[in-house]
Amino acid sequence: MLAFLGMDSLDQLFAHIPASVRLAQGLDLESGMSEPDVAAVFAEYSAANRGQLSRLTCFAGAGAYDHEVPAVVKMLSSRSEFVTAYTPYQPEVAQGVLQAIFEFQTMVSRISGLPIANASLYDGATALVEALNMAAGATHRQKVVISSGVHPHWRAVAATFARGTGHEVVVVPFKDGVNDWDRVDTTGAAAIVVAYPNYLGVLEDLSAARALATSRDALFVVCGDPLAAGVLKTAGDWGADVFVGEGQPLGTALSFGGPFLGLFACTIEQIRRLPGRIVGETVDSNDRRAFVTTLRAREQDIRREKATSNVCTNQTLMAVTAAIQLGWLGTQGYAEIATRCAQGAHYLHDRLLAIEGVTAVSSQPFLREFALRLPRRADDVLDDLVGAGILGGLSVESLAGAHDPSLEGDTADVVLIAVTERRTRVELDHYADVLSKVLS
Amino acid sequence: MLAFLGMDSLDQLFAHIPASVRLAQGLDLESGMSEPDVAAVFAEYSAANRGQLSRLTCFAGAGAYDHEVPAVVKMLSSRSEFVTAYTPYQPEVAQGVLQAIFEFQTMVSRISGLPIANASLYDGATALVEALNMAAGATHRQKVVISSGVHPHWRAVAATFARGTGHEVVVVPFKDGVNDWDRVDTTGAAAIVVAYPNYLGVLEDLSAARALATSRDALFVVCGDPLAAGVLKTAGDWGADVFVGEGQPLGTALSFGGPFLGLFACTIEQIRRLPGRIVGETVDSNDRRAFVTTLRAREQDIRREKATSNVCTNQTLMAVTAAIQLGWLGTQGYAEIATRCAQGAHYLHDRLLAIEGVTAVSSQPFLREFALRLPRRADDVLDDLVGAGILGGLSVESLAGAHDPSLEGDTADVVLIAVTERRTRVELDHYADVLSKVLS
Amino acid sequence: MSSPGGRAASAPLLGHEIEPTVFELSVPGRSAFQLRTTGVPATPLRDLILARHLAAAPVALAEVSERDLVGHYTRLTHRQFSVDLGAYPLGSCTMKYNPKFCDAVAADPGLNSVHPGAPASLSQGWLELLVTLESKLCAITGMAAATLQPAAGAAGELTGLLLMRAYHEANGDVRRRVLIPDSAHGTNPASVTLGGYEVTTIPSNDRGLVDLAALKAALGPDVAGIMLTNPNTLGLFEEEIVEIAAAVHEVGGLLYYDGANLNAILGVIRPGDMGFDIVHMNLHKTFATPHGGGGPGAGPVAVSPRLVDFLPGPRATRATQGDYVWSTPARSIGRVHGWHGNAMVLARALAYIDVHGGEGLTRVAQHAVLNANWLRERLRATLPAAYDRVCMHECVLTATGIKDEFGVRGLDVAKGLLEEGFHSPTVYFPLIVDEALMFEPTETESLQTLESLAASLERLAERARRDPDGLHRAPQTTPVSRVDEARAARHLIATEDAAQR
Amino acid sequence: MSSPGGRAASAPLLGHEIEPTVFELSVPGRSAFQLRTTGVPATPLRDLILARHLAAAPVALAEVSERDLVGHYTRLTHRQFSVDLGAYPLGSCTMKYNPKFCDAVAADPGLNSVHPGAPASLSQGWLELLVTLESKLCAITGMAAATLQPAAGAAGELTGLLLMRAYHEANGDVRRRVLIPDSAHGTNPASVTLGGYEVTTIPSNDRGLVDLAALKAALGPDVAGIMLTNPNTLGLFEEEIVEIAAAVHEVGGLLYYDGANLNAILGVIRPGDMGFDIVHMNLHKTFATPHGGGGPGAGPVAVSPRLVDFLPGPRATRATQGDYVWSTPARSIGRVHGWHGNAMVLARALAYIDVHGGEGLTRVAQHAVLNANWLRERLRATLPAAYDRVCMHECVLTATGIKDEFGVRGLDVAKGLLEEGFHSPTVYFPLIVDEALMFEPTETESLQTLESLAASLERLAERARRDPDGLHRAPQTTPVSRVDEARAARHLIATEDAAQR
Ligand SMILES: Cc1ncc(COP(=O)(O)O)c(C=O)c1O
Ligand SMILES: Cc1ncc(COP(=O)(O)O)c(C=O)c1O
Repeated sequence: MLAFLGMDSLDQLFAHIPASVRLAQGLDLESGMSEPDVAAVFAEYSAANRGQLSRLTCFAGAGAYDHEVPAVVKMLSSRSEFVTAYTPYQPEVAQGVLQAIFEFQTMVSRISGLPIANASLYDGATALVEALNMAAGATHRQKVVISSGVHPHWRAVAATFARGTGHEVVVVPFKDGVNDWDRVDTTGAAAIVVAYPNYLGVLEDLSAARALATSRDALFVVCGDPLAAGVLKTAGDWGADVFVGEGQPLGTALSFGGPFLGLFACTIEQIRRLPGRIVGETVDSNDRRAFVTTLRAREQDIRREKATSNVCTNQTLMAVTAAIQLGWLGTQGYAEIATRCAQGAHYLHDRLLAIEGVTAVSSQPFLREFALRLPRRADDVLDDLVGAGILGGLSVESLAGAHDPSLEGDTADVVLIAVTERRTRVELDHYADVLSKVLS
Repeated sequence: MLAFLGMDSLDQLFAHIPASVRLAQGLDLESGMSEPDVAAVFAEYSAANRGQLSRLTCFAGAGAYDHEVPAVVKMLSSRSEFVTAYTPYQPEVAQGVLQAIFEFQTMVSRISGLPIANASLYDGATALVEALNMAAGATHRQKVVISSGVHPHWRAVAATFARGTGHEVVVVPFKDGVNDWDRVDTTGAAAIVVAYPNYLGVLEDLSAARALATSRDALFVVCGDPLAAGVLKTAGDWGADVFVGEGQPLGTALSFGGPFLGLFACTIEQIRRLPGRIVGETVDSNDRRAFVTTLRAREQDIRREKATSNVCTNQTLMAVTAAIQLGWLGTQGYAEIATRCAQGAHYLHDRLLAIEGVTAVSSQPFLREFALRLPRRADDVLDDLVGAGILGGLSVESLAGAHDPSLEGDTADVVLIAVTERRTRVELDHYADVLSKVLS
Repeated sequence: MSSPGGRAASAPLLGHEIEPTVFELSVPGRSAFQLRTTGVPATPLRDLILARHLAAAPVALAEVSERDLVGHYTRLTHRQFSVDLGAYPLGSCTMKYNPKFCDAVAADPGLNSVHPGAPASLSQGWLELLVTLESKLCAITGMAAATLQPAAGAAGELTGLLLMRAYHEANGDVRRRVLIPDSAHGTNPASVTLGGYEVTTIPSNDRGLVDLAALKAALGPDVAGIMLTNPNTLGLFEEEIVEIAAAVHEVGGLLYYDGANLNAILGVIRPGDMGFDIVHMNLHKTFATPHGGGGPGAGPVAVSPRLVDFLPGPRATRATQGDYVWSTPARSIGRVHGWHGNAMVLARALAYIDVHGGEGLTRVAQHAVLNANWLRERLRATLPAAYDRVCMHECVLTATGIKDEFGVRGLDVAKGLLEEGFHSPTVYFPLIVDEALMFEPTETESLQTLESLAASLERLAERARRDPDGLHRAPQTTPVSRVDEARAARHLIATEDAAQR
Repeated sequence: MSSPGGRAASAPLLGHEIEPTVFELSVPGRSAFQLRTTGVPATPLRDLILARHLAAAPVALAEVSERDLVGHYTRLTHRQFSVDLGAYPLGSCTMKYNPKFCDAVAADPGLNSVHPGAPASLSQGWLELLVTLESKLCAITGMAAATLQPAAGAAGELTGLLLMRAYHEANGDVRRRVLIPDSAHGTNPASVTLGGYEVTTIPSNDRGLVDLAALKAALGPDVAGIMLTNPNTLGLFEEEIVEIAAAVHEVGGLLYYDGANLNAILGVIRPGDMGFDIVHMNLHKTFATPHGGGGPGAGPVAVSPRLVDFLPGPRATRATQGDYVWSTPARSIGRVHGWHGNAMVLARALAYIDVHGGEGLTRVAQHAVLNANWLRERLRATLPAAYDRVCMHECVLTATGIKDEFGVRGLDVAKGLLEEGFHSPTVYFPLIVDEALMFEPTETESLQTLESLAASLERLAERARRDPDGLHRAPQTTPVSRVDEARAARHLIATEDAAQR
């Protein structure tokens, strides 16, 4: 091949690169290893993760949950046509991915109760940022009012990106686990953002927030759990203009936090401001149904600095996985999972509250996750549980730092506990027994 | 659907079955469990297998070896088109499986050094039975002469099926690890059967056996290791009429012994007596290359009681896997694996022989497996090795019983040790160190 | 016809382009393999092994990169129909959908990385699994014990026949013949021959069942037994089974049940209760093992009490102290497999049985039978059943009408169905039905799929009238068009090397 | 246009039949899910949760059996092109073959079943992996430290711009503008806007490179920095990079390297050595993550020493005692991801780097560049390069000739290539080239494949002459023929429910 180019060394291909800055010695990296040798190195990383599911029973949540993912979903979503395709730029040979995304959009639309959903964003946190940008664009305002019930990491991400967009982020403190709107100034708000359930697990009546958004002419953004609509009202039912969510519970492994799946749905009114890709139905030249990415004029590759968002690569494979997982669940399974989570969470909640020194953080209803105040530092207690094979939840301190507007008083002794449909009564009882021993 | 049939209960579908023998109460089985519940039961079976590879370093062989099977081979061979297809009865929609078998046949033909190979049989042992039947058919004789170097299980299987076919099985005893032809009467033999390497790992010069077969006008059947031809002469090179082998080393997991892969190759002369399926190249009605199962008139579904064999379902998926694995290895990797096995086996052999009380069973050359005589009962020694994380091989006693013509003297203190390309020097040294401790 | 060596094809248009063979893709020097670094001294081979054993030249395999390997075999899968792609109503084959859960069970390294020669103390989980499966298979068939060694149905048949032989021989009884109905699957007579018996064929009566009178006439003291599949290969239940059993037993013969059709009777009736002495099961048909393009399968054989002592060994059994051991029955016929049978298939079967339980398995049979009858009834006007009454899990229809009227044969209909996107039914089997089309929809296909299948067949019947020549040439829209089978046999090219010659 | 509800289609003819949506396959009451038996009391929901929160009616999802689910999505994969099926020379996207080994690494439950919120003491393996990866990425780019949080290239860009902003602000420096060449990828200007800066576009000169004079003219004290990809999106190396860096640094600006094209320079030249301050990498292009139909990716950002303190947190670092901890840099811009970034993608990248080592990565770049140049040279007469000289990992060709002569546009050629079984190149990008066709063969395609690709393009050029209308209508042999994109936008149907309306 070199001869065909009239060259006699590979180096000649790079001759036009200024020699002064070219690498003389090659990269400062170890030599390559064979795949089985690298596998041995990775087996050590893997072994060093004491927190893996086969070793600890998982009660950690905060947006990442241990749900059932059946073999059939893994098998289908790992078919190499889904895995090794690019963004469907040539619809004639990409109907597989396009149709799967179309189905995903439909499902997200239904579980959010909103008519438009995009083809995915990075994760819940960055989806929230896109919602804020949409609100700012829609209202030409800069102030975004965010409930402290929104996941602390999401709030942190919003604050980071606000440095670029110039948004003023106002965080609403809590009283008894619900938003205390009166303590912040909401005039001129582009968005009123709430979480449902909030990150502490609590379900708040959203009517007040919706009314507030209406009165301020702001977009009403609901950060939601994609499994909640199995039994709860949808964001759309509560009057949301935008729904954003973390889609991990829809068939994706815990994955140490990524790749996860950013969900985004909104009203028809906002469609021209939609971030990311959207797939639409159309026909081919023989008038047969076909799918294609559409409304492309919003996107960065066409609109450049005026694009609604800079997102390009998204999380399509997770979106396809979510569609398959929701197909596996169906109407019935979707409701069943949410129901079982609620039943397990309430069972454990009641058992733990019966332990001396353990108190509730809020008196509000919850779905599958709840916060408790312990008589000692939560991280220390959690440490003690590990010995009994339990990953007992996450401390609010580890998520939100020492103080957080979502909690009156210290965060250090508050633990957040999630119960999924995979947790058995034996496991829940074991937790309660061990905790009561640990605390006594 | 029942209504369409004019019925009102599922029971009516079975009304024509004599009531006297119908099940009144249903099956005496536990109620069904959900898949995750069954998974929990199976996790217990799995945990109870102390011998799994992640727990013990494997030196066991005897036809089933711990070879490298890369992710790419597992991925390709588990594609659902290969997994969930039937026998390719409709070639127009089965070119995937047919072509993969055609490629497999070509590979088996090359590694056996014989021009014809079939689409697979159950395993090595039953492939041997088919070879005996072929020989009997070709010669119209009943006597089959089998070297005691053939795997004891294969000899046992041959003996079982000989009860039906009426073959007289003559087993050739060993002297110093090679066949002592003079001690048996080979007149009237339909087949002379040897193993190369034999089950004790030994390589015997096959010229004598070939000459014997020629002089008796018998078919010369070589039972071979499919990886041996990476460095050794092929069965064809030694003049075999038939090659049979256990194909497990070609990409199939240890699988507790099955599904494995029966390999069968032979000369053109024997093609009308070939057992099982064979795929041939042809054209479609538009003159494009196509593959199809052929010479079907030999098979049971057409020839019925006069068929060359009763085999129907074979081990196609393992054959496809073997083709992919051999594609992954290529010419170079195929030779490399065999070379590394030989190097590792000889290294360990020499280290172990240096241990006081350990002696060689044979002075003949070997490839990747060898037999040693220990100063104590081999099964007891192997037991002792387990504590150090070593599955140190298999006792000949466990394979062949207390006495076997392949060994002069007791079998109980002979251990068979296999070394594959996956065994590291550290593992080999560890074995030697532990054994010397155990024996001291 | 072959592409030049080394041509890496463009991707087929999702299945519609001829794919080079892996050898045609081969380019000298390329490879994909990667091995562990072991640190073992790389002693030259000639120092280890006598020169006379060493190959003169390396065996030439394909030389491809991992990328080309993946492209090649992935493209091949786009030229392959499978259950996962669509309905596969291939009669006698039970091409049902198998839950992916069962595949996942078989992928567990705790099961599939155990060496078959490892002592029982290291494989207690496996032995327990085998013992559990054996007892459940016995409950399903109504038998006393089973061997799990046979690797497929035919291997099970031969094993059963050897058991029959061992039993008679133990009684000092020399018997020569085994009876087989003319509708039987080809493996049955082939197995009988290998079992050392002669086949006596029993004709079917005009209801498609064993002709009881003919059977009785054929019986005698030299009859070792009879092999039956019930429902038979016409999908019809042998209603006189109790009489048949009595008659065979009366002359001292044994009854062998070909359980490939077990899907039809699970939880409804048990071979043991019908009077059978030996039953083989095709786990790959009934119990969740996908067919793998032709295998692997597993063909356990269950027997009545008087045959237990003859079963192949070693068998996993539970010792009194509670752990599991291998043991060989007193008068065992010996081994019928190199190790313990197709263990991973056995594991799948147990998982499937556990998920379904007794009622679930019964539902399997009920729906398999319901679907077959629905299809039979629905196609009454288009392709009538060879025997017009309630069938079991499959129905044999006949294309004689279409053939007589339009010259379109059953094969043409089968090939036409490929263009409709369905797999063909089994054609020309059983041999006793003219222009047979044997449909087995299985319980896993929905009513909607059956409706779609029926509509396709109606369209084909209509096309037979309108465009018989088109159907003779069908299929054309498949990855390859109708294949010249005769040429393949006439001019055998069974390897790449033969192709090159 | 939609099929009636519940119609279970026949299998497509391996990709060539319209597949119903999963909702059209839905039949009320069907389901596939199976859950653990937990023994948790099934308290009615109304006793647990206030009625005003409960849904009035369940959300309707598709109701299908596992069998239908598998059929549906398997059939969809037969309507989808992918790298595993064939060459995908889509410029700017680096659609190379990714070793399956790296996927297997990411499937290890020891990695993928770890909760991201688990304390560091329970995830030491992960932290070590992240620290190791970070240091290797720094070695590759010549930078001091990196954040692994950004989930894709664009997220990395925005992170980089926020770092730029934080740096200037920390210096009390208010700057307004970021310079971007006109050939830049669309994410660059979009990210600049989100970073709160204005875009100043720098024109390319007639060699396809940044016009140095224009650049200098645009520089000033209000310039925060410049974003460059080098090689640029024309596949050309910015030869004056040293001068560019000096000029930007002189006015106090920072240099941002868009590392999506890192595949071209691995082991040849490092962004740090060229003078860049900030680099994002597209691990999903260069380091073994398949694209997944559009994602996920990972876009780590590496920086020069003066920016390290601003990096997002928390970051995995090695504590002095030897274990790994999370820590947040002193002046961190904060989090840019909900957790730690796309961890499984990061794991794949490290595995890929470890397998290749320094020399292996250098070989990747050498062969990527060799292949692109070979293709450019080979097609010289058919589709000339927009800038005719040595290119890097991709080449931008132009179809103006064919368009002027036969009225066949670049798009038609791209669509025609689909009929040849190859994926199309990127079309009409970069915007500054007329009728651009941007080919990136990557190092993983063989010479044979490139020859086949070139031959297909020559055939298409010939067809442009012979049958321009045919090409306007291409593709026709693909699962669907040319798609009406305008209609989709005009009449938006983005969900099944909209389709129903
Ligand atoms: C009725 C019947 N008997 C026996 C067999 C043979 O089973 P196998 O193919 O597993 O050997 C089959 C299947 O092919 C069959 O349908
Ligand atoms: C040159 C260039 N820059 C930036 C990007 C954006 O990366 P991502 O798609 O990962 O956001 C891409 C890829 O799409 C690219 O090609």
